[in-house]
Amino acid sequence: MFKKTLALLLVSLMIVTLALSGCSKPATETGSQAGGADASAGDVIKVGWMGSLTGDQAVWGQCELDTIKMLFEEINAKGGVLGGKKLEVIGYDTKGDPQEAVNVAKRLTGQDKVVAILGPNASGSAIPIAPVLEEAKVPDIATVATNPKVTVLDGKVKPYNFRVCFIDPYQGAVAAGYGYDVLGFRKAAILYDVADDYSQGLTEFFEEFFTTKGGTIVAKEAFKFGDVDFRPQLSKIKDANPEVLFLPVFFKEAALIANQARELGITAPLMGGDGLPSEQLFTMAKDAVQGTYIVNHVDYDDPEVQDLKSRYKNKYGKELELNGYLAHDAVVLLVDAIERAGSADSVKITEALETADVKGVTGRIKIGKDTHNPEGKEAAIVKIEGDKYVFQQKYSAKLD
Amino acid sequence: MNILELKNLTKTFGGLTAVGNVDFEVPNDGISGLIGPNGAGKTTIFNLITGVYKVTDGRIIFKGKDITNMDPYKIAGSGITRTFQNIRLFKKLTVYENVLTACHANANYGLFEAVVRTPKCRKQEKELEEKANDLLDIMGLYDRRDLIANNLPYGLQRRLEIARALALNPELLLLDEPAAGMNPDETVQLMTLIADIRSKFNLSVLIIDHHMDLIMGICEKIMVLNFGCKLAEGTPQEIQNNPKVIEAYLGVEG
Amino acid sequence: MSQLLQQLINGLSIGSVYALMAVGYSLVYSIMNFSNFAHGGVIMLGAYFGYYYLTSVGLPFPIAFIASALTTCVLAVIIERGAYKPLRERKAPFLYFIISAMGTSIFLENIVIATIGPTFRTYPEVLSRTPIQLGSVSIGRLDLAMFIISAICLALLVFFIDHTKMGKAIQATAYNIKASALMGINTDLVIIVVFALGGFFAGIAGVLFGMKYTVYPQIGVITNKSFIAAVFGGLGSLPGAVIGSILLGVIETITSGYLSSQYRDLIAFVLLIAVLVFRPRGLMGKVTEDKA
Amino acid sequence: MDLNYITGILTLAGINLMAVLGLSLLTGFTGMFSFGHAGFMAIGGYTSAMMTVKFGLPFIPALLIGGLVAALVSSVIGKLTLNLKGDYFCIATLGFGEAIRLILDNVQYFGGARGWPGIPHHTNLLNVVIINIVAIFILANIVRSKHGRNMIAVREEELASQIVGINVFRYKLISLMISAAYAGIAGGLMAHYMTFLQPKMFSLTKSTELTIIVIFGGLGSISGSVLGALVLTSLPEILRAFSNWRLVIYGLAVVIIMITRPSGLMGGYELTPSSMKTLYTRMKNKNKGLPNQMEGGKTI
Repeated sequence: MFKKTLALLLVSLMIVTLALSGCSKPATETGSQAGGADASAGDVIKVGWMGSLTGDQAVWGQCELDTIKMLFEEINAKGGVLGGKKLEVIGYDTKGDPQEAVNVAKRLTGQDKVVAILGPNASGSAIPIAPVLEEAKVPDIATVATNPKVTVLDGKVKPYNFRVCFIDPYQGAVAAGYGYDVLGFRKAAILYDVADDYSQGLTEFFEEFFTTKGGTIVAKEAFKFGDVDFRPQLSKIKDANPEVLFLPVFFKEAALIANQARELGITAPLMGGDGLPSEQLFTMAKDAVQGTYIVNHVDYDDPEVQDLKSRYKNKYGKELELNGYLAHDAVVLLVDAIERAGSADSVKITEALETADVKGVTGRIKIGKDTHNPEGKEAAIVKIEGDKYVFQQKYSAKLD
Repeated sequence: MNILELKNLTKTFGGLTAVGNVDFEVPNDGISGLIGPNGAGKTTIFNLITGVYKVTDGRIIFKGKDITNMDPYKIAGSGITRTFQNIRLFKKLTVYENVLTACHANANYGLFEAVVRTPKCRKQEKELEEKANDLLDIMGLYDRRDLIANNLPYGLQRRLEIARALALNPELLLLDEPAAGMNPDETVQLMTLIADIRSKFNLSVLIIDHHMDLIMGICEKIMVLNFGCKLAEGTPQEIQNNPKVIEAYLGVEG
Repeated sequence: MSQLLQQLINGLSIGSVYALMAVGYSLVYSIMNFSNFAHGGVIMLGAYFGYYYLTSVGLPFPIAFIASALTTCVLAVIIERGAYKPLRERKAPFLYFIISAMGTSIFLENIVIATIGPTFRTYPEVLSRTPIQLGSVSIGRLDLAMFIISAICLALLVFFIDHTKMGKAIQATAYNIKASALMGINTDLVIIVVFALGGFFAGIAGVLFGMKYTVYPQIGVITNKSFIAAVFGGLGSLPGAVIGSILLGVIETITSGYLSSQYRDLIAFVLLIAVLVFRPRGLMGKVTEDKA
Repeated sequence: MDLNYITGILTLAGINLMAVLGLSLLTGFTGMFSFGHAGFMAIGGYTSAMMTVKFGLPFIPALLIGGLVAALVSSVIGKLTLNLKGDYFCIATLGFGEAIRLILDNVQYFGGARGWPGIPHHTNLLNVVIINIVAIFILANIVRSKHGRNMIAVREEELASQIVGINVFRYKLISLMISAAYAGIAGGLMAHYMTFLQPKMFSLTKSTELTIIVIFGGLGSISGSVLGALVLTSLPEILRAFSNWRLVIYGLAVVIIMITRPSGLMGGYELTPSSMKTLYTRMKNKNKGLPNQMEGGKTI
């Protein structure tokens, strides 16, 4: 019996290996090539990208990839990096699934031999790829993965994980601080997604900072990813009569919640994090989200981002989504690191990233050595008025 | 001495009485028959005896022990097996596998012993295989042992079902219309087979059938059911001469 | 008190969405004895058809509504012909039907993602979002409309099944498909009609769902809920599907409103198990003793 | 082809295989359909991670404890729901899987929905292969014992099984418990491969995927399950280039398999050296008439 099964396993192993190697060729061809198609292999620097191209956050994933493609084309057109080398992005879908993310990381580092990875935009995908990066010694710059554990675990910084966005505790502190100190809210309600990591993280830190400041959480209700009807929770929240409804969720749920909240007669303003800003929010619930405060990474009216916005719109005919700005900054950070490293060697790039200090569209990005986070980055508070995200002020909070 | 006693057996479905207050004894080592028009409740009685249906009222005594409403597999384990009117084989298994599976009660090795294949397990498996082959031999199915059960001709499927029942070493065998769909020749063969089995395996048999020549030919005791109630009971001779039976049953069907 | 009333209204409204979806599961189950998981995919497509008929084609709402229901009607029949009929002809066990249904459902969801894309679509506003206020209780106009449309559709369905020849044939086939075939009922036709009906309801459910919430490829998550509702009420029973759906809607609402919104689904699930343990065939499922 | 990448995929295929083997016993041999096996994987994964991280237990005992706990939970679920028929049992398992996920989302001890990073990396191709070989060995011995035959009988015809004295409920329960234990061990392997656990990883999609692999490989065939797990885990990787279209192809493939070759890849046959020999001789003597059955083969 033992022999039989062993033989069987060997046969199957062979089949799969054959199948895999047989199909390896077309896969590399599909890596989306940005410009420099005629460049010979030695002159191309391959950069990986991963993120969700399916599921709820696909809009953002697609925008990140498109932004990177656009920027690489522009850089290549201006003569590339390191005195003439072209940049090429190879992007794969993680479907927002941690297991897929690990596969993609293995594929990018092992098969496609990229020098660095940009993305992913979900913490759940960014966390499990750390061992893969360490083994391959390839750095990753996450775009909007805001869980602290993406770069730091048990007090130790992960050597190959970096990011360009601020983290959940910071975002929670900003939301709580701005809501309590600036807007004067004392009673807040929270409606969050119990099955979502981002939502749980933000809820925890908002609650913590808001109550330490002296505010009360009058209602804390949950829903589960996939739900579309929130009236049971909202009816309860309505009874608690909050001054503000904090929504640490993504735009689809936020839009549905806003509509249903207004239907039930909740008039309190809404407040949310970086999951909210999207063009889709307006198409789905323009009237209901008026007056909503959002803790954002970027001020959309900042003169410095107008150029990027219009370049993107000209090329793709769509508005640039939030993730595009962060993808842009990730590219800036990476290109700077490559130039300073003076080589396309992934270990040298990693070393250069540790001392990076660049100016992006979302603010100054100075990578902290012990955290690999951009330090002291200010949040931009925006408020929805009409179909615009109107900039209120830059706001920073202290974390203790 | 009776192997099986039905005492005041009643089964109702909703408001409908399928079997009402039936008393009947199946004698040890005998062949008994159960006849009656369609819908008289014959198969229901089989289902009650084998635990497929729950009894509404009354008791079933097997070898002096009350088996009323026991789980079907326990009743089977205690020594009653049956065949089905509409044949219920393990259709997609082979003839051999059908019988081998049913032999399971003859081995008592546990799951863990099966995993590591202890000598006891190997020995018992060998015995099961022998027993299955013997049974197939007796039932004349040996040369078709590797056929898929569903591909057997109808008559042989009935034989296989009996073989499978015998694998449990039953003391009481219930046959539900074993001759259905058989021609007179086959019916005669079946009669001898049933008689053979009875003597070879030393068991009691209870048969439901519509073939009067079969029932009258081999049964020592017959019960007639009509509308769920016992109409008559006795030897074939007595039944044939019973005016109530002639009127209600034989008279109608000829 | 007013909260309780509001929650009951919320529950009824959620329940009526489930009901429209659950009916499709039950119809098919009553005839074919398997859960047609492709139904969720058909509902999702119904929502998309409705959206495109309204926006790209520019049909007026009632026509777009009927048109998308008819489209899903055809689609459901095509699915039956393609994915189930070959199995039926081979008398495959129910497991294969379920797998085939799951395959179809994966296919439908992903073909939409691959072609139309995963972004949400929002229906143009057909009914005003301002609710009707009754004291402190508010009722959405759309909810009211949905409730009425669901009730009318279900009433029509019941009428069809009880009072037409085809309806009687469906009942007979549900009771015993083999015997019905022997009695001269064209069971193949009955199956087509049942799938067409299921598809029709899927279209209606899809459009209403899309109007009320939004359209996206993963609507199936909600249709799973309606499937649970159908089981709750007893698969194969139309009144069961409706009652199960309303009950599930109300239970979910009351749970989130008064017990715990974090554990809502867990509580609903425990309740479901409890019902099944005491009534293994759901609240109103067909009771059959295995005939030996 | 990069070795690291292939090793990664094969390890993952092996982890899936472990869960599939268990499900193969339940679905392929006992004829019960589960939508909740991702839930058992989750229980096994979180339990074994707890053992290694919080109690410092070695890897293998931690895995076994994970499997054991999954089996115990399954026995409770089984006792309540195994008497339910077909679809009702399905829905109970579906609800169970979702319930487990919901609980894990809420339990902050395990990191809740945000997941649990920092689980030690223990799973590699070698130990996955060894564990799978042991698992196949155990499964094959069960299947060809009287216990395995009883399970097959239950799959074929429940009433007839009762009548030949098989305790249907008991065998369903045993089958469920073994399959849950396998899934639990698979979950443990997963935890120590990803070094990260998140309730999201054990979704309904995961359960469906496992069932599809069993069907694809062939109900009632262990070697089919092995092939199915290897092919279907690597197929999405091969198709990665088509990104959006791969699940379309996947869904379509499932339907096509059901309507053209419902018995799956292996169609209930086992791929063993002796069955291959039979096949070879059969091809050699084409005129001799086809034997109906290959050695050790079961047909569905």
